Amino acid sequence: MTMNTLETKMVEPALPARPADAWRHLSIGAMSRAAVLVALVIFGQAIAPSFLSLANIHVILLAVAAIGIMAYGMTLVVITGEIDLSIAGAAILSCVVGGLLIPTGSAVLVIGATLLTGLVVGLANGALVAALGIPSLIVTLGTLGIGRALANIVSGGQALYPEGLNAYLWLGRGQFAGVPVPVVLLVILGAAAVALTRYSTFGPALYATGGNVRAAKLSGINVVAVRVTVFAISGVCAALAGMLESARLSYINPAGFEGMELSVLAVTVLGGAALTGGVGSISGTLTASLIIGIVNNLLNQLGVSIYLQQVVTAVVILAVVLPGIRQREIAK
Amino acid sequence: MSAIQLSSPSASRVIPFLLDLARDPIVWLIALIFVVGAMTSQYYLTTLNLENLMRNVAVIGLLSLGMTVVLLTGRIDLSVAALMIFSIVVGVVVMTEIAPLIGSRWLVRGNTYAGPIVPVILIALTTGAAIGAINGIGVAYFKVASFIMTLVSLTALRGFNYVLTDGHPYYLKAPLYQWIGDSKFAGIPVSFLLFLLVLLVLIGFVNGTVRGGRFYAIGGNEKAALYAGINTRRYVVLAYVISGLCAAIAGIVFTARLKSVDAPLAAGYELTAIAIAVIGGTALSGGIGSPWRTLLGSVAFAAGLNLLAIWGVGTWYQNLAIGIVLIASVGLSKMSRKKSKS
Amino acid sequence: MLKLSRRHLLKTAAALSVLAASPLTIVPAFAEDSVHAVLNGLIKKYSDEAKTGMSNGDVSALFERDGFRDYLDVYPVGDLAGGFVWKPGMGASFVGPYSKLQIKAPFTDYLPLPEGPVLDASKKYRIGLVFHGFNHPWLISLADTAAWEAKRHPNIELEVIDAEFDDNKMGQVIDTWIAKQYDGIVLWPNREAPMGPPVDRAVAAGIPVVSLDRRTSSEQISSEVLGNFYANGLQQGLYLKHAAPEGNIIFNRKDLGSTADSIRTGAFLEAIGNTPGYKVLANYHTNSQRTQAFKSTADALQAFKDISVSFNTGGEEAMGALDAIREANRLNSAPGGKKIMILANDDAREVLKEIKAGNIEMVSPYTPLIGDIGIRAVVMHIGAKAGLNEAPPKLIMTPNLPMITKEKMNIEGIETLTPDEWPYAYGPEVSG
Amino acid sequence: MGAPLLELKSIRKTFPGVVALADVTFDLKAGEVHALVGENGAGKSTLLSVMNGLTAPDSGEIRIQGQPVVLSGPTVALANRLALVHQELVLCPNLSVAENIFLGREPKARLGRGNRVALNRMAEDLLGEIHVNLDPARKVGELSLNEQQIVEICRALASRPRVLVFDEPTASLNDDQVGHLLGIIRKLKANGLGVIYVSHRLGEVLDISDRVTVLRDGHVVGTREIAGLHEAALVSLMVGREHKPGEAAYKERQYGAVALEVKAISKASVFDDVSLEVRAGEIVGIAGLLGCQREAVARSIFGAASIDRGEIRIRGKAVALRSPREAIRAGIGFMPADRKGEGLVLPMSVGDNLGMAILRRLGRFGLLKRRQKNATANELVRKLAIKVSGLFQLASQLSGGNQQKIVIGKWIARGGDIVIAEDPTRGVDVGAKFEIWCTIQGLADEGKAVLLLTTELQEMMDACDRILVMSRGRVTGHFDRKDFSAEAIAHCFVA
Repeated sequence: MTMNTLETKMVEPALPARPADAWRHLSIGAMSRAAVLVALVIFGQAIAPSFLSLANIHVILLAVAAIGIMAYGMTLVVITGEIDLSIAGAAILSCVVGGLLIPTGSAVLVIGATLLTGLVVGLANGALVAALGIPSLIVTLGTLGIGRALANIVSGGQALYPEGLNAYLWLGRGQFAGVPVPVVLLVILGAAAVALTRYSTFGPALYATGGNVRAAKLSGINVVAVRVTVFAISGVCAALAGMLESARLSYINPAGFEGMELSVLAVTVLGGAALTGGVGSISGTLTASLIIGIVNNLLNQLGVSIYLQQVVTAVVILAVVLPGIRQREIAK
Repeated sequence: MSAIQLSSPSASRVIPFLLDLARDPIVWLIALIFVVGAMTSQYYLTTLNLENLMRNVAVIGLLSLGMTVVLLTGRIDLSVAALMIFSIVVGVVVMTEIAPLIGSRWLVRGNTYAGPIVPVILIALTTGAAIGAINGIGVAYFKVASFIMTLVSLTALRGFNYVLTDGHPYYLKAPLYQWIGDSKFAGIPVSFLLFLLVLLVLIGFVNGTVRGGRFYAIGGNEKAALYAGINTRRYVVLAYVISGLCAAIAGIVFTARLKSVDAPLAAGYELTAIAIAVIGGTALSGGIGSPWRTLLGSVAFAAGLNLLAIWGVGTWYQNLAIGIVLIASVGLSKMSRKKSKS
Repeated sequence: MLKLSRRHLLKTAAALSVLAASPLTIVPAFAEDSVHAVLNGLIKKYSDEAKTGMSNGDVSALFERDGFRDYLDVYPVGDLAGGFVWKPGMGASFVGPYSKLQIKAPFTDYLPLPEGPVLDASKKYRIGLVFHGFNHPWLISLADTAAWEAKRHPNIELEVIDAEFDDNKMGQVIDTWIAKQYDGIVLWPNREAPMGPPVDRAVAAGIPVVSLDRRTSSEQISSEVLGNFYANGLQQGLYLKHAAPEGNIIFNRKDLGSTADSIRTGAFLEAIGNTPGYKVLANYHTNSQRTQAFKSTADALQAFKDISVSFNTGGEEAMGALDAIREANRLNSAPGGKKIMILANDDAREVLKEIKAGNIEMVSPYTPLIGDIGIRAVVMHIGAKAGLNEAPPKLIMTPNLPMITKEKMNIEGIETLTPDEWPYAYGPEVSG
Repeated sequence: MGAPLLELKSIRKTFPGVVALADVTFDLKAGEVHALVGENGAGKSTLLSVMNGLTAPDSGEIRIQGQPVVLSGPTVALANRLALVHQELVLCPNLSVAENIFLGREPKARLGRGNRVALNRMAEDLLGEIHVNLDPARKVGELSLNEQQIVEICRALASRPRVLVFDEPTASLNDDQVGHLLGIIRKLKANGLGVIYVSHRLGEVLDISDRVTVLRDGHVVGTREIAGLHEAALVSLMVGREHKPGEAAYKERQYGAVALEVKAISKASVFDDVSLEVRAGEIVGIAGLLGCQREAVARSIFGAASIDRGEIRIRGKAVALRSPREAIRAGIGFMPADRKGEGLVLPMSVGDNLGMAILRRLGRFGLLKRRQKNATANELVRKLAIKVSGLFQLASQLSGGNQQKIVIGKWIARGGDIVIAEDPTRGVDVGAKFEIWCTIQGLADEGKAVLLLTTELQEMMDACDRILVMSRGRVTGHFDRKDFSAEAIAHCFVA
């Protein structure tokens, strides 16, 4: 038998692809995230009887839908060892460009233009980072400002109202099988992102690019394409998330999404993605956005001031991130 | 070792330094801005405008200086802008809390702080250093990624600023404060002189001393520094303390100009500070850059914006310009480095 | 400790402001029945009542906690300059130079300035307008009216700069204008405290400065154009009292410490403070953001099943609250199956549309269309400096405006207007 | 003669689940070179960490000149005049040679100011001591690997140590430079230093050492005088069994058609007019000293670097390879010498690393065929005897030999017919070395064309069918297996 024909049959005894005691191999970060989530749910139900009601679950999920979708894109970017600070700029520019087509009365055109603009911003980021080798922090910091500036310039600073574009508004306000559309999208895109990272051939290429870009290159992985792709996805996610928020409020605000990049980044790192690249998961990110969503929901229900909420959020992030650090220490 | 003489006559270093300077694109950029400014507006080179320019440089320059030191170690400090406000807020709040204990009242006519200002400044500096130390300890000893640690600080400090002030402004109208904010010394704004002083101290420390040089070693290869017996964690903490102190001094200069402090001030300035350090040539990956180059970066940044303002260019287009210049400056330096390498 | 100082502030406030008590005694008879005077009377009445005590414990607690008294006492309430009487229907119509929207500005006859060259016709007058938020409908309209007024006078050159909610930047813009030796400066300060010093510097450099809508901490400032906030919050309270003697209220407020929040919310609380039936359920600061108001309202709807009133310090907040209530399908979830009452400020077109549709109960107009007053005032100051005319008063009160409701009502002597009777709305047209 | 310079007594260190060191006793006298050998995982690295203060032992005692000490960190070790030359280069690329050498003990002027002039002079003196001519003001990032290694050694010497530990100092050096280094070590030894020498290259060990201590599974197998010790005996001590020589893997093969043909390729100021051909079933080595640019040639063939002139033909067809991806598609595989830096993605699992070069093949409509991926990985793990607990294990958790096997396995999975192997046994222990050579011979047996670059000439002569010699970017010699002679080949090194 030549070694070339290996791929055909399974040889016993096979080594496990996953550890038998999988839970032992869960990172402490993942465990502490899960623990915090469970504790929050229990605590929430204890202090607010309606906490686990379907309506409140919808409220929580709706509140995190946009940030979660943006965080999916951000997670992919962070796994490749890059960062995308431009998401708020991409979101607002996309929504405004789409909004300029409102007078056409065609929701398809508006939605298409919005997503396309997000794609273009993402591709521009990707090209500047991957092809020219400029650090992504700088590129996306630049495109954040450029995106916001262009959004103002093309809209003349005017808010836009997608009134009457029912398909557009449906994205933010509609329901699908009794579930709000943004939540459906959060779940579907989450599943797609999980499929992309874990069940597609793009997944290993993604982690390899972030884990060791030279090795990836020398193994024939097109790292430029990988990077451009993740930035493009992040741009589209940002545009989509921006559109969901705009549709929910039926209002495109050229000054919107202030500081969104840092909130999304916070969710992403809370989800276990390491800014050094090669590490991170969509499930972690989703858990993290739920944690943030529940914390905010509970604090609002308790009537805690928004300013203390910021402090609490910061503490929660540290509480989840710190235990995972120790583990990495030991592993070294 | 002891036999070795210090034999570096300063003259021998000045000339190559000037030659280097002449080759530096950022110097030409600054010169170009001033020439174009002088040619296109009669107001550009007026004393008043130059003073404005220097005052603008002072605040953003101080923030960027601290950022530069942290970036040299290969880390980042997102908390600088929030900290700059927080340190002053703490200074005032602590003093107003102390006042009743010693039977005086330092908060008069609404929220005007009328107590002694020197303790406020000292508390602000201490707060800046302390928060810097907390950031540093989190990063160096608890191994939290600097981006996360300082993002957490940023969020928490912004929240605390509101919680501590209840959203009220504090007015700061002491003569010393006024002097820092508005006065000139030998024709140069005091705030700018303060910035120059910090700059000189930092150049002296970072580029002149053995200890300061270790920031470069840590940024270049942290393991190498560790193996060389350097207590890298202590230096990382030191870098954050310096950044915190710079933020507090920036806060003093900033609020002295506004003669008040308010929770939401200076939102987003952390990103400006990063942009300036990077325009000045500091590498995000660490080990490359210097306080001196950050001076050039902040002058280029402030002079450019000042020119656009003199021209009356709208803010949106200014922002567009900042974004493009940021990407282009780093992109061009990257390409020129590539070229010189190959 | 902070409380103590605020009390002190109260005592020294008189020097800064025109208190309600004194001007009302010298109100000319012909102004008695004007909306402005009626509302000023009501302000005094409820303010005095509140000062003697609030019987509603909930309201009183919130009022005390956030120190509203200190803000309310220094907020000027008084007569219009030059005995001007405003009646609905006055003003001029034009297309806003920035928003490109059809605008009807209500106060173009206030401190009037005829079209054509101003002051010394041979001279060019350079005036700067600095404000925040060229991407905020309310503020664009403010710039619209200023630019319209400037355009009416060929020898005025107006530069408009957006400082993007960065107070430091606004200071720098003013410093640049000082360097450029501008003739006059008009500004919309976001926050009071940081803008005092730059204004002082401009005034010291001999440049007249006029602030619009919000105040600065400068005592040297040439003129302040303001005055409508008190009537806003008060009318929200009066409407509520008129509509229902009891109710459970959730609050969506602006930034803690902002004038809009302290005066509107404070006046609202003064108005309802002696009615025992109201309960404060929750209190949110939503940073003037619709999304934030949406989220807090959505969460509040889960926490409380018996919300009957949604108080909103601004129009953005009201729209966010309405969207959240609508999304949760809770429009009619107040006790007894009644509709949740939404009280709003700011007469944006989209808010008026919701009034018409019956979704928002009432709105107190708060018009941005006052930029023209600022330009006229600063021109008059420039003229006064040159000895060409008299200076306008330091405090230029803007007329109190009556609330807008779906149906016409008379509430404590205030004739409410219907959306159709209100041509002054700002912001983009919203199709129905 | 007084107490030994350094004594380790009954050192014990356990990590969760592993006994890294069990009752290890070791001593070093002044003026001796004491070698430390053992397979990977035998505990050498842990022992060195203990000596350097990076790892605290669970129990046991460390004495320096008879005095018990607690080495709580590298600083303390240095204070006790114990310095370590690291295996991997741990240098600051942004600092100068002098700054790197004296990092942590720079000469200070008043007020803690730096003194660059003195620093450079001291560095010059130190470099002179070991007869190296290197500009102390140059940035380390601009230096070659070899020069960086010298900086690393100088850095250890700068602390004026009494005990100097060399951890695999020759891993990236060629024979010439190794000779130079050993000369330096002899000099240091003559100066009364104690040297601990850790290496996989047993020839060097026998050459330079006075005594050798063999570790296996955390235990000391024995400490022997070098005099009279043979390589085979040393190897059997290390692996605990008889070892077949590297040559054993080689057998005569039939060659097929020319698979790879390089015709007069040139790259300005790097290499010039290089031609070679490799037939199917043939292993061709390129020998040469460091700086002979054979690595650059290999990278150009793999499309990772461009060429200015010349032609590359694969199976007779001219190709223009502009990227590794195109080279891989043309059937070339490349095993880089720098496993951790270029060969593996350390935070990724064994399974993912093995599948990295065949992602396209493992996909159906972009979705990963997981069963097939696992089956492939399993087969490779079995075939190459990679020691892992499961495919989920991270590459970073494996020993050097097993990591190298993954690098090889990646290309076996790909199944291309041309393989470029760069130093496939660098830093790999003896047992794994043999297995790796067998695998590489196996590739040729299957009819693949193998281009081999290795720093050890003996290994190359054992493994190759033909050897090309390069010197300063040009081909200077050509030998068939029957003509292999170390002298003749070495002669071409400097031609």
